[in-house]
Amino acid sequence: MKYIDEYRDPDLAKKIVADIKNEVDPNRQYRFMEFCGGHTHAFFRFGVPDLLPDNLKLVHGPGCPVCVLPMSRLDLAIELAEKPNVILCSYGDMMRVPGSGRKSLLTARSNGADVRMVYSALDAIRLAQENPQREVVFFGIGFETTTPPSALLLKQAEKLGIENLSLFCNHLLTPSAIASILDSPEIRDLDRLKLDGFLGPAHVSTVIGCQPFEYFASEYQKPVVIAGFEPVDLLQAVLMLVRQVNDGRHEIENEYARAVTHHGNQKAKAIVAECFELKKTFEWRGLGYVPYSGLKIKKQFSKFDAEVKFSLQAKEAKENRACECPGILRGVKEPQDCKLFGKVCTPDHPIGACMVSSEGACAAWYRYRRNNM
Amino acid sequence: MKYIDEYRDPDLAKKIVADIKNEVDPNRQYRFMEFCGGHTHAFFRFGVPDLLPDNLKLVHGPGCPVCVLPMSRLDLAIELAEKPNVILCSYGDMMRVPGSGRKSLLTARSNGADVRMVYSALDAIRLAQENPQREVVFFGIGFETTTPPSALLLKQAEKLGIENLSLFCNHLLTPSAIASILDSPEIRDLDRLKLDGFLGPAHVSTVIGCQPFEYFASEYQKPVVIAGFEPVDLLQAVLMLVRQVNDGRHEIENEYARAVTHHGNQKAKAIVAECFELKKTFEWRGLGYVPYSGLKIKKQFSKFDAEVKFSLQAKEAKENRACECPGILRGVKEPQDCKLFGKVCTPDHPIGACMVSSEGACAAWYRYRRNNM
Amino acid sequence: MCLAIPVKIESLVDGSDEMAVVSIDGIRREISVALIDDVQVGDYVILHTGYALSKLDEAEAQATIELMQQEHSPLIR
Amino acid sequence: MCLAIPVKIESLVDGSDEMAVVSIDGIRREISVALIDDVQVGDYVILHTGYALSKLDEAEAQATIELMQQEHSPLIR
Amino acid sequence: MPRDAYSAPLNIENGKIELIHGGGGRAMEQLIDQLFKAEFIKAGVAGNDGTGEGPSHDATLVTPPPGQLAVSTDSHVITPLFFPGGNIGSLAVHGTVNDLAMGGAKPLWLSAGFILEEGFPLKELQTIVRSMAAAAKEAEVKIITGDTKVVEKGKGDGVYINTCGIGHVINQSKIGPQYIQPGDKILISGFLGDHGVAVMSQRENLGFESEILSDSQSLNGLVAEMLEAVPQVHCLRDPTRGGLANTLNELVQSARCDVLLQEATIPLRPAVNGACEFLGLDPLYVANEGKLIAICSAEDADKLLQVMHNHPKGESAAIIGEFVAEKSGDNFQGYLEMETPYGGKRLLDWLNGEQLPRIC
Amino acid sequence: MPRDAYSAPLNIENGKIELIHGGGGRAMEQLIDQLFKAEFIKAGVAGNDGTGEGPSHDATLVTPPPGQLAVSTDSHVITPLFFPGGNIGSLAVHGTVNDLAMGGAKPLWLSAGFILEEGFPLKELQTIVRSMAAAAKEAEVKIITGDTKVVEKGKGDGVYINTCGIGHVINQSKIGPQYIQPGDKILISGFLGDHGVAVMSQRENLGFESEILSDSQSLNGLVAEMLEAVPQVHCLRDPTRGGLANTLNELVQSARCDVLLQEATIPLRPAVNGACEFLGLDPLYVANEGKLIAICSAEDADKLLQVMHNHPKGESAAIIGEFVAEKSGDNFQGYLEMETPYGGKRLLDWLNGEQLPRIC
Ligand code: SF4
Ligand code: SF4
Ligand SMILES: [Mg+2]
Ligand SMILES: [Mg+2]
Ligand SMILES: [Mg+2]
Ligand SMILES: [Mg+2]
Ligand SMILES: [Mg+2]
Ligand SMILES: [Mg+2]
Ligand SMILES: [Mg+2]
Ligand SMILES: [Mg+2]
Ligand SMILES: [Mg+2]
Ligand SMILES: [Mg+2]
Repeated sequence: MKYIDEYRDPDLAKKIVADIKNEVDPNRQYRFMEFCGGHTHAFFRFGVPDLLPDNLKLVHGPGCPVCVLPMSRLDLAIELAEKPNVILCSYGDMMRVPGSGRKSLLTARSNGADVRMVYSALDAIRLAQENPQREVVFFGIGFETTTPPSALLLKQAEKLGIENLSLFCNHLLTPSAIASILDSPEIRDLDRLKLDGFLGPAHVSTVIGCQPFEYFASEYQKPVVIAGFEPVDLLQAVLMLVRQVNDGRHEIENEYARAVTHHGNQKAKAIVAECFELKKTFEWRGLGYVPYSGLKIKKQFSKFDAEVKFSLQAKEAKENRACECPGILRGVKEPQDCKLFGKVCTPDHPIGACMVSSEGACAAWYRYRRNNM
Repeated sequence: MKYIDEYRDPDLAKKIVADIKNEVDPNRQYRFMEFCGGHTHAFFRFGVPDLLPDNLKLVHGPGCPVCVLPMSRLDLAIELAEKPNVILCSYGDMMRVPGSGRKSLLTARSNGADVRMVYSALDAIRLAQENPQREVVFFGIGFETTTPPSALLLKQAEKLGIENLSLFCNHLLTPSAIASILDSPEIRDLDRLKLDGFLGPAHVSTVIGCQPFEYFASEYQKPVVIAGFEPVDLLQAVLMLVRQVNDGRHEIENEYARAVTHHGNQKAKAIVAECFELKKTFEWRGLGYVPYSGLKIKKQFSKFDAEVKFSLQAKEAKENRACECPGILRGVKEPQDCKLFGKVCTPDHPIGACMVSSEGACAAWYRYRRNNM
Repeated sequence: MCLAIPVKIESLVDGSDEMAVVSIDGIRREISVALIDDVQVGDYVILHTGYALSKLDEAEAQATIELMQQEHSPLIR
Repeated sequence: MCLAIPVKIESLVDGSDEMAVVSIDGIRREISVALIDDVQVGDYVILHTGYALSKLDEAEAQATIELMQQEHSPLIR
Repeated sequence: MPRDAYSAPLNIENGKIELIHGGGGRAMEQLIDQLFKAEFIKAGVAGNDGTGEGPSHDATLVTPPPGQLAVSTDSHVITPLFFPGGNIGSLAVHGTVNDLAMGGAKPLWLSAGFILEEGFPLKELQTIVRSMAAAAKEAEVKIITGDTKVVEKGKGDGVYINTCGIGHVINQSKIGPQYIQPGDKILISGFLGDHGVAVMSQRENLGFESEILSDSQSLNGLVAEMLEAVPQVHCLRDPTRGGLANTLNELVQSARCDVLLQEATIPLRPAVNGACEFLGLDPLYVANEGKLIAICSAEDADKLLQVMHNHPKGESAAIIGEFVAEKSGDNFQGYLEMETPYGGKRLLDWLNGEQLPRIC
Repeated sequence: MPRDAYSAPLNIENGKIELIHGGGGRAMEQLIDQLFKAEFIKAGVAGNDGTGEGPSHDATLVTPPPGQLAVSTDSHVITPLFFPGGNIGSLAVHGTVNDLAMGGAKPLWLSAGFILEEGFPLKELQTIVRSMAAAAKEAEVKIITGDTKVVEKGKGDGVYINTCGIGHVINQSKIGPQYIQPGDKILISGFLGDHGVAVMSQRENLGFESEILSDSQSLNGLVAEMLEAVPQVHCLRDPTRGGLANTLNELVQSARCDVLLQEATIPLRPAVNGACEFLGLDPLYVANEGKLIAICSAEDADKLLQVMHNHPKGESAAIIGEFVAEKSGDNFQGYLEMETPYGGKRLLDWLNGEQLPRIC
């Protein structure tokens, strides 16, 4: 796989590991947060934690859209799916996530709801065309990567006059969430938790570019390195963070320059801006309400807005009180701090946000490293 | 089974057989037509042909609504069933009957059409209520017995305001068909075929009474005996016909007086008259067009008329030219006269009208007596 | 044509003047009696495709059978 | 989050300015290139949920790897 | 797998089958362990005789007694799944046990392959599995290997069960249609049509009430006693799909010899007759799941009938007809004929497709 | 039944399955005779060795060689029915043949239970049956008994096939998870993931093009050679549903011993890797239908690998890991761990339900 295999080269990876070990200051701790669940997953998948020095610690952030989607929104999706005439299209990731009463899209389907797993928003358009007598709803979730496809879906529906297609919009903004974490008391209060830098998301940045992360580097004085997902990328980005810390710098650096530019994908950003606008506030599972962190469909596309079309009203949903996700998502707690971990809460039977997707910190620990806890 | 078992008493049956044998004039032939396919079937089922004297012959008439429904009407039913939103309800008898291109409702269903076998017109009403988003069409076929239930279905749909229910009306009139047979040249011309009397239909007569058959007795000078379906009924009616012939009488007699009155069921007749009117002509499979032999839905119920609702237009359908059904249905030929019988044409693979229902003469011969041909 | 059998009215369905439960040898089913008048529990009716087409005249049925039993000569005279 | 991989543009779909066929190690699939401009056959793009999110800068990719190969010290110095 | 690894307990009371239960992972193992194996072990019908291997291994090892084995399979698909007198679980055991018994074999082992539809209630599945276990226990067979698949909602009908059975052929009897002789008598072990009518009574669009129970039951015990008394029985067959008429038509063709039945001798319950009159069906074509047809020489017939009468599963047995004394020659067509109580005759043809209720 | 009794010829070119084909009447006999039996007889895989009885009798008689038998069943449900490298027919033979081979047995006989959906094209059914016949021929097994059921449109998925197999255990080898020892080596017979990827490539909503063919194939020939060379193999298992990871997790639990794999040694085709990257899947969880895992002592490993390399179905075999030298004690959890090429380790957990394509 060209442009993948090179970045999986074990020899190169081992050299970078050696440099990291060489360059870390043994007299201090390094704590880097990977915002992105993809990074969390990749770290574990390639066995990276075993390779890092003991005084360098990766802290997992809230960057998994499946994990942070609040239960009440998932409940609405299930409510939609259960309407007799609706076909609900969802990415595979959401199928097993439990909402209220442990009901998931899969259990709804087993009770007769018409839920289709799709690989792409394109499939939703095809389904709508193939089922003119049904109402097709696309369950749009995700960060800045899945948002442009959802925007194109709206534009396509309008252009082709597809009346029976709508979008249930749950798109989130990465930078707002990072800001919210950095603004949380535990982080602001440096006594309680120290973060020494951030690995910035790779694919989100292909769309929004490096530029939005400059603010964190300057305002919060933390180094940020945009990093790819392959082991060489991850290790190189960690090394770049170590060097910034050692040098006392707090800059935005781009390890993933092969796909990420300063301004990102202007065309995609314009399409998104044309279709969506900021919501005043949006709830993140585990983090609570984060101002200006979510998108809604603009008025001009409201006939394709499933929330309008089906007059959806969110109901309150209760999280398990023993779940430590709020702390874990902010990087102030770890999966092993949760009493439910691996006992009541497992990937087969997730209780909290961090266990529901394979990118969640609890799921990653359970699957890949529970023997090391 | 009270009021059945008594009429199946083998001893009594054997006594009547003895009387028939005793009373027939050995010097003449007796040819009685049972108009009704139910009689044909019952004769075979109980082994009656073996019991009768050699000079007494039963001639099978056209009295099976499944057999005589023209292919073009069945094709329309299949066309209806194939409409994506239609649920077509049919009595079990029609399911296997082949229309043009050997397509039946069952093969249409195996190709995805939604065809439901029902036991009663009541089931169609239930289906319409249970499937408000679908169009339910009841495939109404039959003589005077199934017509009142179809009429009630129209009235019920109107009363309950069931908008998604309609009737595809194929109801036929027994007396017109008998008249048409008697008017056919082969019968009128006494040299070519002689009929010495008729067994009149039992259950049709529960509705229309004996009265309509008086005309045949007087106009055509043929004895008519309304007969039940049990072996004792059948034999007794045959004996009554023999006696009329022997006496030179041509009266209407009622062997089935326990359920048939002179005027029939006035209430049922009134409901039918309220809902249906005569068609100028109706095609009978095997007999051709018979004037005033079929019913259509009255204007006031036209919103429940599937032919109106779905703008049905019959197309021509071709019968196999070698099929001898036209002659068999008029009583001038017998199944063994047909070259296709038992070779190309069998109950598993019927070609003509007389093989499609178990009440058809060819089917009855094939199933019950082909070893005696 | 037109399969039909005599069945006994077991009960009239509450709240409906059109439905009744009928039986034959322990088999019970709900049918419509909308096509006939004055149905009483214990009556026999002729059932066809879920509808009673007519009442069965029990006296007549009894008489017919008895008449036939008497009338017909013994098998060997 | 956001699984995405570099794939090669094999061909542009006739009659559409938005669809292209891409490949990776013999696997081919049709994707949308509506979110990026000036796609050429032979380009590498970053594919996510059936959409190309950006082009891959091959020169940059090559340079990055070479730089890393040079920069990093041998395992045992 | 260790019990405590199931963090999501199997919710038998309210749970439903999900795709995960057929996915080959923990949830499937759990379903097998806690439902299938648990019930089969409780009833003493799990695994094989020695090794303790249960249904979840790739292959189970067994040691058969010396001699011939009989093998038979049937997939069970039935609507509705539950009917008066049984359910698809008991039926899946009886069906295959009886086919083995009809081969003159003592049934020893069954496999069980489940195709479950997404959304099927676990509680109902438990009832089905318990019925299987009870039926296997009564028939003295073990369920030695199994398989569980889950299909998407709308691609199944709740539960389909395939069973494949292995039996040991009793004293090398020659039992099969090829051993039928002209003049042989035909015996039936009891009332006909109970199963088919019990099932039809539950179909929503036909629905009627009755006290008729399916006759679904294992016949291997009865067969063992019959073969002990009359080892030279010529043929055994259970008249399932297509009923007596269809099964005898098959035998007419295999034996190349016509049959004449006596209608008056065929055991039929009044209620079955009544239900068939309701629906326009012929009870001789209605399915049975606990009856057998036995064919033996005229000399053996009374003795065999006596043995059947002495067994609770054969107490209403009757001699209902015979293979006609002369075999037809080259021009053999194969007729199953029946003399009616009135002295006339008629053929019983092959079933023409499924029996559909008729109006005329 | 006599051929001329079928007045409606079986229209294989354009005909479709109708309910009548499962009704037990003439049409069913015709389908069995003219399609199933015809193809099995043509390929020489029908019936048993002596009596000539085919699939349509109640039970088929066979005489096994003395010793132990292995029995295994699987129902095959797969979407789509046809995939590059095979179809449900060949798969249904390979699946059960392989399960028997994994029990250390030489497969002898199969049953075949078909659940057909109304409307399924006869032409496609013929293709499937021909593939079954060819697969049975190649694997040298006979199809000795069968069953045909037809379910209403919308209650199936075209075709489901259950096979149950009986095999003869080769020289009483002790093969099974209970014989696994700490320190044993783990061998895999070839590239992983081909079957699952080939099937997924055909799914409408995922559809991609590739040259990957399913590895669906029978492994009994390979196993015979392996057992001849190394009769003391400890365990064999085919990593089907849930792939390598799930199968090894099962073995970890059965053997009560942890495993350590070496990721770099696991044979994976680039195209399979590419497809998995496309879909966000892990190839170690993807199904295989023609691969086996063998477990043997460290001393035997090289010899066994050599034998596998010499067989066309094992030429890409590799030693991929081992059961760790120390068995855990009372507190055994059971870990399947893997060392990555970078020197770190991670667990491979049980498959969590079906593998669903992911976006994140
Ligand atoms: S283990 Fe489960 S309950 Fe505990 S913090 Fe993680 S997700 Fe929440
Ligand atoms: S045998 Fe068939 S083709 Fe011939 S007359 Fe009868 S129905 Fe017509
Ligand atoms: Mg298994
Ligand atoms: Mg069988
Ligand atoms: Mg059977
Ligand atoms: Mg299995
Ligand atoms: Mg049988
Ligand atoms: Mg059979
Ligand atoms: Mg198996
Ligand atoms: Mg298997
Ligand atoms: Mg296996
Ligand atoms: Mg069978």
